[in-house]
Amino acid sequence: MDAVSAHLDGPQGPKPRKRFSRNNIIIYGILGMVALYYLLPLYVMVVTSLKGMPEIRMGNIFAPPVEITFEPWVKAWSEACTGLNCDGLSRGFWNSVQITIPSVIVSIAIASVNGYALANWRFKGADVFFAILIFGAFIPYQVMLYPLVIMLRELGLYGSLWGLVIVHSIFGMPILTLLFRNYFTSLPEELFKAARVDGAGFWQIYFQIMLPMSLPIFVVAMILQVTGIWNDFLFGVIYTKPDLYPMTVQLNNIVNSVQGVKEYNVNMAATLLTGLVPLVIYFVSGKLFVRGIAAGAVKG
Amino acid sequence: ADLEVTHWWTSGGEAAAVGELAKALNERTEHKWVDGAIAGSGNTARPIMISRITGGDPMAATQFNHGRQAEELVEAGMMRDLTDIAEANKWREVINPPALLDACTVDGKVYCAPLNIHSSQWLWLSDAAYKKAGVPVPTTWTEFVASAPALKEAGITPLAMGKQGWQQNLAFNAMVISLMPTDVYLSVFQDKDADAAASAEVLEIFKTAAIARDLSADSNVQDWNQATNLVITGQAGGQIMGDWAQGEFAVAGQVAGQDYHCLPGLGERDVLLAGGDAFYFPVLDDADKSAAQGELAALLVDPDVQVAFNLKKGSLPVRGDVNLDAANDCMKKGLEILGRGNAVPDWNILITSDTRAQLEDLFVEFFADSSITAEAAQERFVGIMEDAE
Amino acid sequence: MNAQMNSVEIKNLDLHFGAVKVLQDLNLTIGQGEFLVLLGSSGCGKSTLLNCIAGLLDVTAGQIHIGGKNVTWAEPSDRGIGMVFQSYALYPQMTVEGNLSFGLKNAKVPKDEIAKRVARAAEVLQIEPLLKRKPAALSGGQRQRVAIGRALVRDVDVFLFDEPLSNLDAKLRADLRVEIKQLHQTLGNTMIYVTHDQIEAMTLADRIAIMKGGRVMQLDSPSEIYNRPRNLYVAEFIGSPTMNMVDGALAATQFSSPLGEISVEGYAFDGGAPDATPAVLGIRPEHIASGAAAAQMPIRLDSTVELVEPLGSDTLARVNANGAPFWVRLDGQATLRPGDALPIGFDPARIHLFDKASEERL
Amino acid sequence: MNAQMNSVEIKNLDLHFGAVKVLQDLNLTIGQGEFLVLLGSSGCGKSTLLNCIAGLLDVTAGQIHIGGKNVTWAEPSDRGIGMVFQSYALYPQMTVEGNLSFGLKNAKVPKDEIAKRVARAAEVLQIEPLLKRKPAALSGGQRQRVAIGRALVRDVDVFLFDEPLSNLDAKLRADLRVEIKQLHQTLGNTMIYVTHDQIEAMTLADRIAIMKGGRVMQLDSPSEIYNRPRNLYVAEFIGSPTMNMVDGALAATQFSSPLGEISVEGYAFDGGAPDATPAVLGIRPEHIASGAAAAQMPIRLDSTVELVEPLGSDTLARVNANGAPFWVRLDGQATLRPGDALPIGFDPARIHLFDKASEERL
Amino acid sequence: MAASRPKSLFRNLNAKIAAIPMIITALVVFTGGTLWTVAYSFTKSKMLPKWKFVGFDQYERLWDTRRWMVSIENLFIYGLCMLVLSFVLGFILAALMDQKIRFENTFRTIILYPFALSFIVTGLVWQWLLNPDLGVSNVVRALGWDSFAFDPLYNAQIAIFGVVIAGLWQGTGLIMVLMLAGLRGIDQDIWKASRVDGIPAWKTYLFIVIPMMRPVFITTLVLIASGIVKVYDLIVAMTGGGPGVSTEMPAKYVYDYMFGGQNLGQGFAASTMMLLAVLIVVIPWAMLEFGGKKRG
Ligand SMILES: Nc1ncnc2c1ncn2[C@@H]1O[C@H](COP(=O)(O)OP(=O)(O)OP(=O)(O)O)[C@@H](O)[C@H]1O
Ligand SMILES: Nc1ncnc2c1ncn2[C@@H]1O[C@H](COP(=O)(O)OP(=O)(O)OP(=O)(O)O)[C@@H](O)[C@H]1O
Ligand SMILES: [Mg+2]
Ligand SMILES: [Mg+2]
Repeated sequence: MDAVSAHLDGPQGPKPRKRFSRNNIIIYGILGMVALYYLLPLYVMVVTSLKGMPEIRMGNIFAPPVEITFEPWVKAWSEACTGLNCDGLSRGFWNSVQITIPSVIVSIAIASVNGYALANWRFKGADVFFAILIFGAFIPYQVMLYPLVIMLRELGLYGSLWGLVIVHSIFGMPILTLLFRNYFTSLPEELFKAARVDGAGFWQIYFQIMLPMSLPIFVVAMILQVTGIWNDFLFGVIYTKPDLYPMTVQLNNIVNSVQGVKEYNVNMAATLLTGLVPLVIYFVSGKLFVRGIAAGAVKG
Repeated sequence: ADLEVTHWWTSGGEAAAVGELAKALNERTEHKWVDGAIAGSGNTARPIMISRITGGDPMAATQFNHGRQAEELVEAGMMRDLTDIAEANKWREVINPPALLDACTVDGKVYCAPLNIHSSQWLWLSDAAYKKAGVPVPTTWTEFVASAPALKEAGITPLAMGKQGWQQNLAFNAMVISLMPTDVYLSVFQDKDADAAASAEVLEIFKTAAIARDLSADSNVQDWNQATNLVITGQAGGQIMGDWAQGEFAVAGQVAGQDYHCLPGLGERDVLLAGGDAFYFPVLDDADKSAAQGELAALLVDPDVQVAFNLKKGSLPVRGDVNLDAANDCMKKGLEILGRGNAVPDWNILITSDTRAQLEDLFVEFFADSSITAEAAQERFVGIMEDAE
Repeated sequence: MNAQMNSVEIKNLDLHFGAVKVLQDLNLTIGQGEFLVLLGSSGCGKSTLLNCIAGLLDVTAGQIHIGGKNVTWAEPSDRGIGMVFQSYALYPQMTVEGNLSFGLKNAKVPKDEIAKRVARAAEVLQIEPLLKRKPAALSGGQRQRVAIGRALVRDVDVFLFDEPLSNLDAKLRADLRVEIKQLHQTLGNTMIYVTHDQIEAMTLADRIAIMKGGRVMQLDSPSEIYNRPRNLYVAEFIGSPTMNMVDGALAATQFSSPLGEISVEGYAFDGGAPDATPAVLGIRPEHIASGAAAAQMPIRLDSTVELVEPLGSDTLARVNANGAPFWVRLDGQATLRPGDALPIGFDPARIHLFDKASEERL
Repeated sequence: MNAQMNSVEIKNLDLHFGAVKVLQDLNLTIGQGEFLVLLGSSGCGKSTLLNCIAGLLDVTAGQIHIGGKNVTWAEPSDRGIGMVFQSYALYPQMTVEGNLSFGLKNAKVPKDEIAKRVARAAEVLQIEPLLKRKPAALSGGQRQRVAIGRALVRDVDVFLFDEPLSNLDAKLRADLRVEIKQLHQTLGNTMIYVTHDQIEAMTLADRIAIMKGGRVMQLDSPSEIYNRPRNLYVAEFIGSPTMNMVDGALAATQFSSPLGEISVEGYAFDGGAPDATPAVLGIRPEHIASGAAAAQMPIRLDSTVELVEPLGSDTLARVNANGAPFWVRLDGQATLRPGDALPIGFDPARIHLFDKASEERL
Repeated sequence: MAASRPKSLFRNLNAKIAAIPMIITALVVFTGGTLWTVAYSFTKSKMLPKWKFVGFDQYERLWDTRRWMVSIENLFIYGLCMLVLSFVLGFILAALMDQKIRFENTFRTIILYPFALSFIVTGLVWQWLLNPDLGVSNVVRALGWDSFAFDPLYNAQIAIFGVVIAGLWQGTGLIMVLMLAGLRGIDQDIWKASRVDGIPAWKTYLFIVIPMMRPVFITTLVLIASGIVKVYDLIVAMTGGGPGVSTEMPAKYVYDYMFGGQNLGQGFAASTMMLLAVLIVVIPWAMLEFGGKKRG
């Protein structure tokens, strides 16, 4: 046999691949164009926010800034006025933080326990509740505004931070519960059984067995909720009062209250500032997000 | 006490005017103004206010337009009765036109403090634009229409109009009040007389609106102040807008009669609608705050505050007895008309928000779609007015 | 098997999933210290039965007694059982020690007692060096030992195993099989062991319960099941290669079939030879003598070789006798080729006869 | 095996996944119509090799020839191969017919030709009644047949099977094994078959390639592999239960170990008896005679029974001879109990000797 | 000694307790709120809900209203475009990503990041980009192509497609990620089998892989569809419903009449119609997905 191996004619080794094969050109071409379409708005926002007003009026929106100025950012952050308050977005930022953190925690806590109960402790009627919940995902928020005002009023929670937390938990519940339920269903059932034989109860299994195994889906839920709650305008403004108004309200105020000429640069800076938190989260944890989605959303 | 006041006055001139109110409250009483501005139109802000009130977490005072917007809240007993304040400050006597106070009165009790008068039937004209086109600044709507071709030739948009529904609605409103005989107006909007709605006079208005639709076809802006800005910079010939547009001219440093001209009642008739903003005061449990509410209400109608506020806001004061020397040309023109008593009630006072919303939809559609004829639009107008309450 | 000593008793057990009746009127009594294997093809309800015993599934009807107590409604952890799963089901985020002690901590066992029991289990299973590792860092066999250890520390009377070895490769399986056998001898617990591997069943079991469609087809010692299968299903299920079957008719001790008339004199009838009935004759490949040895057998047939499968240790041949195919097990050194003539023969004492209609052993 | 007739030839094949060298300098020549089985433990590179032959993986170095053509760079569909996967990989939403014909339609084979080939494959595999069904409505065995059919219709020279039976239960596996064997005899194609089931390998193969760590350890006929394993790995890998091994030292024909001095006179050394070397003696359980038969054997030992595993058809016993454990295969009827004394013996002709250091057969 | 059968209420008690928030949400908020809304849609409620029963008046008016009809039509157009385009684009992008490309992470992040931004922001940016005097159109004209006109937001006929452009920009990323996860879940042997069969990649996707991705498609469908029905912010930020009423949506109609028009009854009637439409879609789906099969 070794005699054969002495010399080899014809093709051998890996098949040569052209770097610029037709396929690659098509794939990267399309992806490049798509990337352009997705990046263009971001680019325009960033560029505009760094220009002065005269430059904006003169040039086109895609031109890079001739003179970079951070004044619009400063203005958007700390000077822009809404009504009488001229402290820009800064106040709203802390409000948003204050709203987002408890809302995200509570809504995920509730939804994950729901998902776990639905996946592992199926009780009678659970499916019905779940179906209603999924149906709830389709209800336009406007429809629920009024009934919720009444309910919160009756609970005495209207206008408080906790009222808003409850509202966010309610509206986050359908999709999150679906995600968690699917994820927990995909975990080996035998683990759950083993823990029951070991005498662990509902909460012990949840905290000691399930929770440590659920990082990806928690990341997904966290990302979805942070984005959703941070970007929320309607609930933030309806279920709280001015000293708790989230950043988006300030953004709306800045963008919608114009004085003569629209200050596009300030608007863009404000927009970017508002989107910064969710954007950073996406850029940082994109990979985990995809993994979590694969684990939680795909299995039906 | 801290008094939280919600309103939707966030544009430049508006905010400055609110600042006067706040200053007055903070300086002249020991109470503190907590500002709750929500940008956007009343449509954004109103549901928030209503939710707050019905949700049991009311603010101390809130802006509403005059008229029937707060009617049900009053009926539900959620609004503070201001009769004591009104009587103590003789509102009945000082407030002019009296219709404003009537609008605040339900079953003989006063529930709101009128703050200003807005009249929306103004045509604002750019001197620069007309100079460029080489035609004289028009003095009536008819002249304005006649001069439009010259403007177009000079590359100037004859009529600036933002694409938001309420602006188109306002323009239509201005035509109705300025071009329609008062008796027809009253029988249409006050008596909801369907025959009047179907009359030739009304059709005429729709035809005029169709002309305005053509003249504004090239104006690609959204917000009212952007449209005003077109006039200020001479890119457009004119704009139909309320008296608050004056604030924008002022902020831009322009002088009435010199850089711009204003035609109340579109220059056709000396009639203005008397509408405006009023503050309502939700019932509060806290007695301190309740008292403070009274003080704020009294303050709003106070002569000095009225002057300071309305100068900034570009609107008219609600009392005839104040000194308005500082007022500019346009404002004086308006005051004069009001002083002559040539005011009819705003339709916001006459029709419900619901009807108004329907009418807005109609006008918005009409303005956006040149294929809708005046006749077709009138037919739908009649339909809406038949159902109106 | 003294009734007083019964460890697990299952009475009239029914279990339905919706409309699907997975277990039907199942009765089973398992003695103290017995090693019972549940054997059956996939989907026959073995795991379901085990889960019922463990309390992980709510029974539809019937009772379950463990150690003399009715535990039908008791919690899994209160039944005195330990369970070992096919996929090990180790808690991935805990160390081996954590896995072993989790159940004890839940039961609020004192610390030093936990340490003692974990140490003992680790010793018995020889996993002391692994105690600080996480399951991901263990080999398949080690994981399986930890899984057994988890049941072990709980000091329970009854061990339940659900196909504990089927994820392992053949060699390891053989090793662990021996270990489990020794563990049983050491501990003396009752063990219920689910598998569908015959070798496991035959070597481990004191008794085997062969299940089919939610019913127990036969419950007997391995040798009884091998030598006297109660019905056609069990006969075909047990043994590899499968028992050869010939359809025919039985009249007294004469079995007539395509093979010709065969006298089954010497066959131990269950009840007594029936008068006349359609019947099936079965004979295991390893009980067929061939070549010279065939001549010694009471029943002799001529056949031709069709297919030869040399396995090394043995050789399997499929032969054709009067049109009926027979698998025959021959010596590993046998050199046969398709087409060769091969005389075969067997002893009526080694055959099995079944009623064609009821499929029961005659 | 004529060089001109070689069907598949693999020359100096290397395959690396990044830094992991999965296949290393692998050479393999497979004759026309041969049935080659690749056997090896999990992860040894069997599937990888198969994928290289199929063109589903790019080789790192070396060449692959099929039917005399160098196909190293050819597309899978142009190599004249058909492949059957462990998970069947049927197209779930197509009917059986669709599954069979999809590739042909794609190759623009004329309609009537497609129909003919599908009909023939269906006939060969006896799946005619299933043609209109979808895979979900088929049993495991039926699915496997369809998967084979998909390769069959392509009229290829070489069939590649990647553990095609390992998802099936034992009985079905045995049946399909026979069918594949017959299919091979009918079609006469070259077949390369991956498995880690010894029985499959032994019964199906013309030759077996035993792989370990990306290398071929031995390539020989089944009987050669069973009777003359080239090295320790192959010796231990083949045979169930595993070969018994005793460490010792060999000097000429004397093997000294804890068992005592044993003369291996009669053993067929590969090269000739070495002078003196540490060595390992192997003897298969089935080649150990016991009881009375042991007395006839050249080598005799006394032992005590430690463990008995009755399998029905056979009985396995672990005995202890001078401290060395031996597995012995006995008759199924044997009645032994732990503690019994059992004389055992074997023939030097049946033993295997390996160099301790190189692990090569002596 | 023999434990008696526990009351069924107390079995899984902890699970039931833990599920209380869900049960309350499902029953009180979603069901209760929905029923309340439906009930009050038969009344003449104006600013505040009042029990003045008027039968089907609100519905008659609703279906007589041009704006509502336009809204429904728009929802249909928008929904169809979004469904089809986000499915197609999302899938194509996912398929491209699945080609073992370099910089996969970068591309994926680029495509996904808009999902982090609110509809308000999305609407504003695209309103701006599509503004003929400022945006793309202006730039192209400045490059010398004078007659170029791309001003979807100012043309009533196509304004809704302008909204679709922005909606796709925001939402396709998530769809792509879902599809990608689905693609990665497909048995690799299927790919191998199709390569051996000589089936080109596009055909494998079309005839084999796509039909296998049903579960992913269903999750995706729920996500997209629930987003479509609720679309509101985007419209408000981008067009305000204009020009004219050409981009009005049912959710906006509901909002405008409940709060702007202060006609709760009308708003409730409109929302009831929306809920009805949702029910017609969701119920068969729910029965398919959750009714038949149990966990196993
Ligand atoms: N949750 C369930 N819902 C409906 N049917 C089920 C459920 N669990 C199991 N089954 C059905 O019950 C039957 C018995 O299942 P079980 O798991 O007990 O089989 P098994 O004998 O353990 O099989 P295997 O050897 O494959 O593990 C099967 O037909 C299965 O389809
Ligand atoms: N894509 C890959 N990247 C890196 N390593 C791989 C890849 N595919 C396989 N391997 C490694 O290559 C080795 C051989 O894998 P292969 O699948 O060929 O084994 P096998 O012999 O078929 O095993 P099995 O019997 O389990 O199927 C394994 O160690 C595996 O971890
Ligand atoms: Mg099972
Ligand atoms: Mg493999």
